[in-house]
Formats: sequence, C-alpha cells, structure tokens
Amino acid sequence: MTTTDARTVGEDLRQRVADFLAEHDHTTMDRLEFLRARFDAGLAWVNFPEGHGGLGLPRALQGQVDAQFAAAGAPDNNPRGNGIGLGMAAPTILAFGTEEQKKKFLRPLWTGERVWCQLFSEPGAGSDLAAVSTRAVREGGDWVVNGQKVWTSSAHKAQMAILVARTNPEVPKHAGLSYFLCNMDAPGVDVRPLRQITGEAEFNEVFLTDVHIPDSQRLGDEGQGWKVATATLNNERVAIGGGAGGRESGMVGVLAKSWREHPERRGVGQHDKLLRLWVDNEVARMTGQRLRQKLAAGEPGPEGSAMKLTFARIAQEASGMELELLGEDGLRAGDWTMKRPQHVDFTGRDAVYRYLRAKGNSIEGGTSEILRNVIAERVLGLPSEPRVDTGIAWKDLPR
Amino acid sequence: MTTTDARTVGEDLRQRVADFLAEHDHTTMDRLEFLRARFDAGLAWVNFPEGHGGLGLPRALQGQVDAQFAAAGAPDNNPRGNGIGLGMAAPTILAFGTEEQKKKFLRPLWTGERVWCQLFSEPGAGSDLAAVSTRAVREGGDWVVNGQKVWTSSAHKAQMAILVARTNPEVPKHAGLSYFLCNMDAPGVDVRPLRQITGEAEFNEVFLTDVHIPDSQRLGDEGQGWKVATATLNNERVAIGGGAGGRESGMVGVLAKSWREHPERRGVGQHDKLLRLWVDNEVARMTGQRLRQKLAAGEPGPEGSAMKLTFARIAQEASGMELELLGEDGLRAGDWTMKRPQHVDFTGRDAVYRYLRAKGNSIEGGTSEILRNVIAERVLGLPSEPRVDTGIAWKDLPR
Amino acid sequence: MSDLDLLYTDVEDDLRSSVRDLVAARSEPATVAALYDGDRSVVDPLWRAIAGDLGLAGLLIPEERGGAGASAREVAVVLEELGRSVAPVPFFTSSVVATTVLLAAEQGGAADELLAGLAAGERTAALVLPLSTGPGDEVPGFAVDADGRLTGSARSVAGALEADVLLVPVGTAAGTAVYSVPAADAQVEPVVSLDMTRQVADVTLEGTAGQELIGAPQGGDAVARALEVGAALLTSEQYGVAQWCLTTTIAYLKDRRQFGRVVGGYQAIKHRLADLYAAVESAGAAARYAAAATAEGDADAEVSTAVAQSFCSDVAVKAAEEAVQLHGGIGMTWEHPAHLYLKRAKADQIALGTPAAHRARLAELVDLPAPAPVG
Amino acid sequence: MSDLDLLYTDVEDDLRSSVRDLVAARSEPATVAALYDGDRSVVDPLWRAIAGDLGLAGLLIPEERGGAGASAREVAVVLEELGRSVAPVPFFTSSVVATTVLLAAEQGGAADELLAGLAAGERTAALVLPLSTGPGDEVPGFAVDADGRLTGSARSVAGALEADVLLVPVGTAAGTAVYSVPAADAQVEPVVSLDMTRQVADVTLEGTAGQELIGAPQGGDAVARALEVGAALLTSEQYGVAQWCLTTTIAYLKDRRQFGRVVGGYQAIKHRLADLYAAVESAGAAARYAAAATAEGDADAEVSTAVAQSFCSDVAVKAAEEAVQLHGGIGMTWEHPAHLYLKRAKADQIALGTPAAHRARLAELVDLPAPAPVG
Repeated sequence: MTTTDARTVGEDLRQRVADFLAEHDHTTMDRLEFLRARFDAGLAWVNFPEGHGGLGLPRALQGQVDAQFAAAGAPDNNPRGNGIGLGMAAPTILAFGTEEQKKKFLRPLWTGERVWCQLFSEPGAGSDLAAVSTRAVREGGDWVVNGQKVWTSSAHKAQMAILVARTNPEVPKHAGLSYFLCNMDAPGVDVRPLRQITGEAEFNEVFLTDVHIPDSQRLGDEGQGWKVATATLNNERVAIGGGAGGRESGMVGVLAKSWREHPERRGVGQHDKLLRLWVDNEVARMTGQRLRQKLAAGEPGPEGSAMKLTFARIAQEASGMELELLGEDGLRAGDWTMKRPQHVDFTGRDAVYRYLRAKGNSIEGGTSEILRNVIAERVLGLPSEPRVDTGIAWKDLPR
Repeated sequence: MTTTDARTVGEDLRQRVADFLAEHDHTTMDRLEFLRARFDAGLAWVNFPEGHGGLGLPRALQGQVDAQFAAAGAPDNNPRGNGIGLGMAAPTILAFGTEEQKKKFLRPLWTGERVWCQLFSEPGAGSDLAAVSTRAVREGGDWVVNGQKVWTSSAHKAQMAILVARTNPEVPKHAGLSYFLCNMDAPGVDVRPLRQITGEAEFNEVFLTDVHIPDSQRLGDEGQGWKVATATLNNERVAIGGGAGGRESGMVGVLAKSWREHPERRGVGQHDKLLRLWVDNEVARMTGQRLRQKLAAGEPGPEGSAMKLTFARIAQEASGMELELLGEDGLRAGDWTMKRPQHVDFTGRDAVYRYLRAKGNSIEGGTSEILRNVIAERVLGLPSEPRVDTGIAWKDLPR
Repeated sequence: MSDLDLLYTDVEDDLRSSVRDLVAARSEPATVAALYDGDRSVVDPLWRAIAGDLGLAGLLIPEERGGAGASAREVAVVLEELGRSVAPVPFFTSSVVATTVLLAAEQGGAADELLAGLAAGERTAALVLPLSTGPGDEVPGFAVDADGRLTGSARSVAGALEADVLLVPVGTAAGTAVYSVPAADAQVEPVVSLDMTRQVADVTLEGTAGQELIGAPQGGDAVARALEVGAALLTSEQYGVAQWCLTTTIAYLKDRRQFGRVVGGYQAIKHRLADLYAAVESAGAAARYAAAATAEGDADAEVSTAVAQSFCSDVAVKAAEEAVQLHGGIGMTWEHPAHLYLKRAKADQIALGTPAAHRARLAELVDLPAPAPVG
Repeated sequence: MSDLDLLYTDVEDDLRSSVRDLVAARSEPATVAALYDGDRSVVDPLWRAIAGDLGLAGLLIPEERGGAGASAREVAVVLEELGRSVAPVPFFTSSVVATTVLLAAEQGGAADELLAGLAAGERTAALVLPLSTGPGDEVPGFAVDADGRLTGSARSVAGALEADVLLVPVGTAAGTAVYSVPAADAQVEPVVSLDMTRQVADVTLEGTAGQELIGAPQGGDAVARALEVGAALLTSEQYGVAQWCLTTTIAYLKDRRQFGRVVGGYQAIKHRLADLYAAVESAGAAARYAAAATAEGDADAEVSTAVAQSFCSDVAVKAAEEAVQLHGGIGMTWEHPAHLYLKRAKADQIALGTPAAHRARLAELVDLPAPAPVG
C-alpha cells in the first residue's frame, strides 16, 4: 500500500466512524448495545476480518479509530480490564478458532462482557511451559481436566480462560498438549489468591478438579497445544515490547523527582549512580523510539527482548537506590495488608512497594534468564542449550 | 605432631643449618658447589624426602631455613628464575618419577643449573587441556614428538620442559595422553617469542618437529599423562592462591597513591568508585588472611579460586579507572617496542601497560570462566556441564 | 593493622550450635511472616529463651557487672545465627547497642541496676535514635527541663517496641547526656516497617520524667561508641542473612528442573552462584575482621567497620535479591521465606548508615579525599 | 525533545558501503598494527582516498563553501565505519572537529581558503587542544604578541601529525580567538600513544607567526561548538568499535570448541553476549540520537550528547574488554586485532571528556545537582 492509498483508506475510515457515530447516539443508547453495534460495524479492531469486529485494515489505523470515538465521548470497552482477552486470547482465537468459535467468543470478549484469564503456568512449569502436567482426559464429548495453575492474573474476575493441558503423556512433552477455552464458572474451578512479597495478591492459584470442557471449546487440533500457546505468547511479547514512556518515565522519574525536591536526601557518593541510571533510562527511551520507528518502517528489530531486560534492571536498581536515599523513611512501609489491587501501578504507592514489586519485572512475562537465552539463540545465532528431554515420552521425564 | 614436638623439630633444624653454615663457607666456596652441598644436606626443600634435597619435615619449616640462610648472607638458588621448575615440575617429578629420574633431575633443578618450562597449552587446547593434539609416537627407545605449544613462559631461557603429548588418539581424550621431560636443546625444538598486547613478549610459542625424547624421560605410565598433568596444575593453583599483599597492595595501591598525590586528577563522580575498589581490595586482603589462617590450622578452605577471580576483577577495574583519571596523560603510553621482559611487574611500568597487562589476569592460570565452573561444581556441588565428548575416541571428536 | 585471628574458636562453635538449635525449635518462617500481619506472639517467648535461658543478653557485660564477660567476637557469632534465621528478637538493639551505651557509665552509678537487669535477661533496653543513624552522624538530642523532664521525638527507632526502658540522648549545653525513661511512660507508636522482624517505632516524650545515667559530654561519647560497635557487629548479621540466601538458593536449584535439566546445572546460573559465593565468603571475612578488631580495641577498628559495612550491606541485599530471582516465581510469593530475608537485608543496608555513607567516612579515615567541588 | 528520525536513509546506507569497501581494500589489521612499530605508511594513501576519492572531507561543509553540504547524520555513518575498522585517518580531527571550528568563521574572511582546501581533501587541519578536552572544559589559550606571533604548548593533541595546518586557540583580553599556523612552522612532537591509530603529539609554538581566522570572543564559541559536535559524533565511532568487537567475538565463539562443545554454546557465555548485544544496540540508538539532534540543531542536543558520551564510551570499552577476554589467550596476542580496538576504545573513553565528566555536565543540564559537600 502506498502512502497515498493509506491516506485515502484513513479518510474513508474516518468517514465511516463519523457515520457510525451519527447513527448511534451513545448518550441515549445502552452502553453494551453501543459497543456491540460498534463491533458489528467492524470498528472494534479494524485489522480483524469483516464479520469479526474488523474491516481487514492495517492495525496501525486502530489508534485513529479509538481516538475518534474517544473525542466523541463514546464509551469504550475498558481495554485495561481485559488485557489478556484482548491482547492474547483474541488473536489466538482468530488464528486457530473455528468459524463457530470466533462467532461465539470474539464479540463478548471485545465488549468486555466476558473477561479472560490465562491458565498456562504451573508450579512445575514456569519457564519450561511445555512441561505442564495438568491433565485433560477425553470423556465422551467433554474433556475432564485436573491440575493446578499459578500466576493467573484476573482469574478472580474472569468468566473465561485460555488453558493449556496435557492430553497425551505418552509422547514427548511438546507433542502431548492441547489448548482449550475454559469457562471459569464451571464446577471444579477453584480460584485462590496468591499473595506476593508486597503483601497483596495480584495473582491467583487456580485448582482444577474434574472440570468439564466440551470438545467444541478445544482450540486447534488435539496435540497442537504447544503451537497454539506459542502464538499466544508471541502476542504477549509484542504487548510488552510496545510500551515505552518519555524522558524520566518509570522508576528513574520517581528517583529524579525525589532528588530534586529533597536536597536533604542527596547522598554523598550516590550522585554518579543516579546519573548513570538516568542515562540508562534515557538510552532505553531512545532505543524504544528507534524500535518503534523500525516497526513502522516494516523493519521489525529484535531489540524488544533486550529492552525488557533493561527496563527490569533499571527499575530494580532505581527503586533500591530510592530506599537508601530515604534513610529513616526508607525503613517505613506503606501497608502489608492482604488486598486484591484493582490495577498494578509500578511507580505508584510507597517506595517499599516499588522496590519489592520491581523484583517481579525480571520474572513475569519471561524471566531475564530466558530472555538472554532467546537473544543469544534467536538474535545472535548461538547454539541452543543441550537438551536431555528430546524424544522422550513426557511420562518418562525426570521431575 | 604436637606444638611441643614442632618446637623441638624447629630447633633441631635450626641447629642443623647452623652446623651446615659452619662447615660451608659461602664467602669462599663456589656458589654452585655451595648450593649442591645444601641440597645434599637435605636443606633445599625440607619437606622433600631425604636423598632428594629434603628431610621429610613439614613444609611450614622451609621459611625458617630460607630465612636462616638469607640472614647468613648465603647465596640462594634464585627461585624467581625457575618458578615453574620449583613450583610445578619438582613436586610432579617427586610424585611420579622413578628413583633414577628423581636423582637425575631434582638436584640441577633446585640449584638452578637447569631452568624448566611447561609445554602444556596449545592453540586448540587452552581451558580444555586434555584436547592437546601434539603427537608423540614411539620409535624404538624414543618418542618422536610433533606439534605446537603456546603461552610458554621462560621457554627461551629453559633447558628442560614438562610436556604433555598425545600417545594414543584411538581412545577418549583424557586416556591417550602421556607426560614427558623434554630437553629444550633437542633438535626440532623451535622457540619463538609470542608478542602480547603490551608490545612485549613474556611468553613463547614452541614448535616441536620430530623431537626425540628417550622413553626414560617419560614421567608416569603411558596414557597416564592426564593424571600427572592434573597434579602439576594443582601445584600451580596452590602457588597462585598463596600470595597476598597488605593493605593497598596491587593496582588499588597505585590508584590510591595517584589520587592522594594528584588532587587535580580527582575526577568528579569517581570518588565512590575509588572507595568501592579500595573496600573490595581490603576485603580481599581480609579474606586472604583468613584463608592463610585456615590453612595453618589445617582447614584448607576453597576460597583460593574465588580470590583469583576477585584479584583479576579489581586489577582490571582499578587500572582502567587510573587511565580515566589521568586524562590527557592517559592517552600516552610508555613503549610498544617488542622486548623480552626480565620479569613481570603487574603494578610497575606505566599506566597503559598496567591496564593492558591486567587483562591477562583473568585468562592465565585458569580463566575466570573456568574458575567459576570449578567453584560451582567442586565447592557448591552443582552439576557439571553436559559433556558431549565422553567415551569418544579423540580422533573422532569434532574440532 | 595487626594480624587479627579470624577463625572461630570451639567455644564460639558451641555457642553457634546452641543459638541455632534454639531458634530452629522456637521460630519458623511462617510464624515470622505472621509479624507482617500484626501477630507478634513469637517475639516474647523467643527473646526470653535467648536472653534468659541461653543467657546471651549479658554477653558483652563484664562479669563484675553481672554479665558473661564475653567479647564482640561471641556477639558476632550470635548475630550471624540470628541473621540466618531473621529472628525477631531485640538482641541487637538491647544487648549490643543499648548495652554498649550503658557500659560507658561509671560503675557504682545509676546505670548499674539497669545493666544488671539487662545481663540477667530480665530487662530490655533501646537507644532512642533512628535505626538509620550511623557512626559519626549527628545525634539529635531530646530537650530536658530543670526537673529532668524530657521532651522530643525520634522516628524509626528499632527495639523500642520490645524495650521496657528507653535510653534517651539529651542535648545540654555541655553536650549529649543519656537519660533513661520507662518505656511505659513514653509514646511508642509502632510503624508499619520495611522489616517487620525488626519493627521500628516513633518515640515521643512530652515532659516525661527521666533519670540521668551518663552525664554530658560523656553521654555523647557513649552513644558514638554504641553506634560504632553496632555498625561493626551488624555486618555479622548481614553475613548470616547472605549465607541463608545463598545456601537456600543452591539447595533449591539442585532440585528444581526446567527443560529436563536441574536448573543449578545451567552455566549462567552456576557462574552467578559462584560469584555470589565469592562475595558471601568475602563478607564473612570482612564481618569477622570487624568483630575481631572491635573485640580487641584494635587501632584499625574504625576502618574495618567502614569497610565491612560498605561491603556486607550490599552483599546481603545482593544475595537476597538473587535468592528471589533464582527461585523464579516462588521467590515472589508470601509463602516462601525469601521475602523475609530481602526485607531484613534491605533494612540492614539502611541501618547504622548506608554503604555510601560508610565509604564517605572511610575516605576520611584513609585519606582519600573527595574531589573539590566544581565551580 | 522532538521525535528525531533514528533510521538510516538509503543515501546513508550507500555511503556506509562505499566507506566500508574502501577501507577494506586499503587497510587491514596487520598494516594498522604496524603503526605501533612506527610504520605509518598506511595513513597517507588511505586518508587521500577517503578525503579525496570519496570526497568525505567536505561532508560537513556547505555547498556554497565548497563542501558536500551533508549533515552530522552522514558524518556519523562514516565514523561508525571508521570505528569498525579502527582506520588511522584524521577524518574526526580534521573533517569534524577542525572543520566545525572553521564553519563558525564569517564567510568572505580569512578562513574561506582553508575551508575550501579542506572541502577538496587537499588540506588537513587539527585543533590544538588535548584530545581529552571535553565540551564545557576550560580551553587554555596560546599567547599572542603584537606581531601576531604565537607562543605556548599543548599536550596530547590528536590529528596534529597528519595536519598541514594547525588551528590554535589564542587567549586575548576579549576572550579566545582562533589562529592558523602552518604545521611545518610548529614543533609537533609525536607521542608514544595508547592508541597509535590516532596518535597524539605535543605541539609547541615559540613565537610562531599565525593568522587570525576567528576573532575573540567568537573564536571561543567556535571551539566550544567544535567540542560539542566532536563529542556528539565520536559516539558513532565508539558504536562502530563496539559493533566490531561484538560481531567478531560471536563469530569466533561459534567456531571455537572446548570440551567438545562450541564455546558460544555455553550458557554463561551466551548470557554475557546477550547483555553485550543489548548494550551495543542501545549504544547505537544513543549515538544515532546524538547525531540526529546535532544535525537538526535540536534543543536537546547537549543533553543527548552527554547521554551518548556517558553510555557509548563505556560500552565500547566493555565490548573491547569482553572481546579480549572471550577470545581467551588469542585475544591477548599482538597478532589478533582485538588489541587495536581495546586501545582505540580506551582512548576514545578519555577523548572529548570521560563518561564521568559528561555525567557531571548532564547533572547541570537536567537539574540533578550534586549533593552539597559535607562539613
């Protein structure tokens, strides 16, 4: 598509949204009805195909549409409340779902009627996701699922889940998995808060006991679960690499503000370290800017994984340094009460919270160790780790 | 041995040295004759057996003997000029040599008549010493050796060498090695200086072309070379772990002196880094002091390998920082001329030399990477690296 | 800089065993974690057992004043063990810091009775200063009126919650004096703390009657000495914390498998653990050196304290951070004890002066001056 | 802080290729290493080819003054390539630093002829300041007498050995002026240098006749601007150095085997290379940002220069140090080119201000003041 074409398409789309808004008065219409109508008009995610909330247009045009709806004061689908659904479940359902599955699940997902969560990680399968031991056994038209999942955000709010389970333990571990769409209100689904070192519980453990899932909610072929899950996780990586703030964003901004506003906190010998962190943060901003320019120019760069490493390190060092600068105030925490936070604000709350929560930055969404492997192998072309589990049936692996 | 016994033994020994000195007037006697006599009297290395320069006494008593000879103004055997001979070849010959070999080689080694070097490393066998490809083939009563050795210090001054060569390529790599005592003046031994990044050549490459070694100079059994070489290298490690200076020893001392004497060099933002290095150096001193106390108390600690890691890091960081502090003077080097240094003085010469030479600290005598493996596996008990060369004949290994 | 003995004596090894056994029997991670939810029931019995049953509260107190007459060396061994178990007892605040203040009081004076009570494990004291106050820092004094009534406040005071008597630095024209105040007479406001195993409190006195134990300016010297000794010996606690983190992490990684292999067998992990091992062992030597120098009143004590504080504070934090990271997700959970050590390590880093502050102090001690300010 | 374009244009890609091809054809590690033994025969032909044949000497000079009218962006691409090959040419000293000084001279004045000569690649200039002088540093001026004769000296001057004309900062009552002196009239004493691929010299003038090119105080501004631009663009050279080190090391480790396995397959090595890759890519973005900000005269240029200098200087040194270490013994030999990059990287770290000096400058630019001195 040339630039001229793109401009025309953009103008057509703008007109289409204007027409929609003219025909649907959000000030009088029921919010949900309005959202459903927007979906049906292909203005939900314009890069999706027609009939599934989209128009088959470039993803880049979505921002324009969202901005136009927002400018008109129209209600949105609260995307922050359904990040896993929108960012991970939806593209996977689109890619691997049957026509019936797409029809059934995509619209309520987009409108937010159904919030989704992700039942992937297990106590014994963290970085090594293919090692999941949650079993799904076929019984008639259903699969009966037993097992334990962990690190599930939103599980206590979700109506649906994407689930990876083992359907065949007799084959090597990657080959014996299948992928399911699981109703969270099904009998046998037990969601328990998982308390973190901050005192609160962002995440959950989910215990699955004889949970029945109809075979019609299997996504992709039996045994194809690893492939489907990989597609889901690639969408996650895109989501993480995407965000980047401006100068003094993140924890360094908090630290710089504290330094400026409180001369009494300025520690002897800590000035150069502060400046190093400031420089690292600013270089990360520049690197992110270049990454976005490359993506926009159709040259996807491999820097995304590297940036996640950098962000985690900076957040951890800056928040650790902040406590040192605080001195007697650094010894005081905000609150250890077990709570379920509404959302996670890495740079919000108190300094002790920031320090502790930042420890998760190098674990969640791919540990820094795994990311270094990924960079070394996929970007630098270095050999992969010696594997001892290749070709061995899952049931025979040491655990 | 109780403390009382030890005191008696020490007194007896002191008397024995006094008697020797009374009987041998070093001011009139030929230096070499004096040293030979000292050897024959068992006062060379008192922990060696009688008949081989020793008296079978504890090694700890050697210092007393050396001090007594030094106090009397007697000539010494210039131990600095034959470090590999005294530190590595001698204990190995003692442990694995035949009676005839010990008789023939130990006395001229100790007196310094024969300087020794070590023909172990090869371009393709650095950390992985067992991969040496220098071949020794039996021809009648001799072995005929062909190959290339590298990183050989003192080869240009040495009369003898300890040599590891492959005598059987048909068996796995550790099993096909033998250990030889090689005359450096034998035909086919070609010593070439190996120039380093400092410009000078401390080390040599040694090319061996049809070099004949009589079978009587094989040390240990045929195929036992790995075991003998390991014993040699353990002696090296003891030698490296042993040394430790006082406060502000090494490169940090140079840096601290420069900082004190040149206020104009004190870099903004570099004060805390200087102090960190000073602290690290001082902690290394304390760790070394504790290590020596443990050794003396018969509790050998595993800290030696860790200390070599630390020393290398500190030397590299401190010498790098010194150049930054020097500014315009840091851009000036001493001398790039190819030379053969008489001895290596890590903290001597100019700052550029110190910076470059320190890079070798984490490579020579076991790279820092190998030392971390050693600590992880032998001290912490973590699994060893997956091996792909076990049980495969050397000739079939990929190279 | 003498050649201090850095090894442990047999007596010290025995002492270590008895502390370790007692703490293992009376305190476990789950009960320690409960402190964060406000359940402090583990504290009193554990402290009574350590102070009274084992008689450790009087270690630093000479026999003629009712104590055990031991030295900083033995105290350091106890602190190593208490660090290794993040034990929530006021041993450091009462038996080290407050006791060192009182030892400066002249024998036969007002402090004798209190010292005897501390030695017997019957009383517990705390010095009313922010826990973050380091050696050489300015000590803000409380005000005293003509009737000996004290007024003032101090934030983030450690040990105040467990103490029955507070030692209050008081500013006078002649310098700093030290008064005692019954804790019951003071406002001691618990603070939600980074480290709830050594929970801090805000202490306020509003015309509270106090008794002068050490006059001015000797009281200032006593407090300075207590901060010096406290800083020196806290490093042994930090070493204990670091050691627990290292050994626990290694044990976990020898067992945990991912991708069919034991995680501790992956080389990048091995190398990190090797580096951490080197750091922790070095911290052990530095802490031991500081304890020995303190015990012997060595001329080198101040330098070795600054060195050990700079080094051990950061190693303990590093070890705890690595423990959380290398445990993967489980290390981020409340259920796993790693967070207890992370919080203690981070609080200890701030306690008695940050590493950077100790390096700034070291710069003066060893004549490595800061650059002149620019412009 | 505008959204500067950080990508390379097609024109820049072509420029890169032609520089790379030319340097590859005319310079190789062994001839570069020969510089350290005093054989400088590689320098002149290579520089003539770059300055004349490729016409790169006039990149920064506007077309109306005889140059190519390109910008700092294109210059940065050239510097990346020259860094990648440690090319021993005075492009940076003459075509970047000295040229930027002269561009401040009014058109129609005494500098025109020299600029035209530089643009044509027929002449080569050098600014007579220590290479270590950074933006904002005090610039010591030479003395001038009433007859325009200059006296003074400067140590560790880069580019002076290759220059036929020297630009001399001269201190006057009105500030700094810039004079030119034929290099042949000056004492230019070669110095055995850390980086012999950019060998420095000591320059002494003893009553040497000079010509005023830029009067005072404009000359001072011109020099300051040249240091600013030089610092910004040197980071692209540093990125080139770092990139060579990373790619060469990876290539070696994909081939080198120890213990039967490719060394690049050991996880600890992989993780170090992954971290180094992240650093080098980030350095590329920072250098590119500084070049773009300089080219566009962006308000953010000074900040981005300080940021890039702080970051890229250390990354280049780190990459070169890792290259030496990860090549094992071979990286310590004279025969392997790694040392050429280590020496260039270390000299570049000092050149135009150390990273710490740039951070101190950054502190003022972004209002993060140093702590008040204690006591």
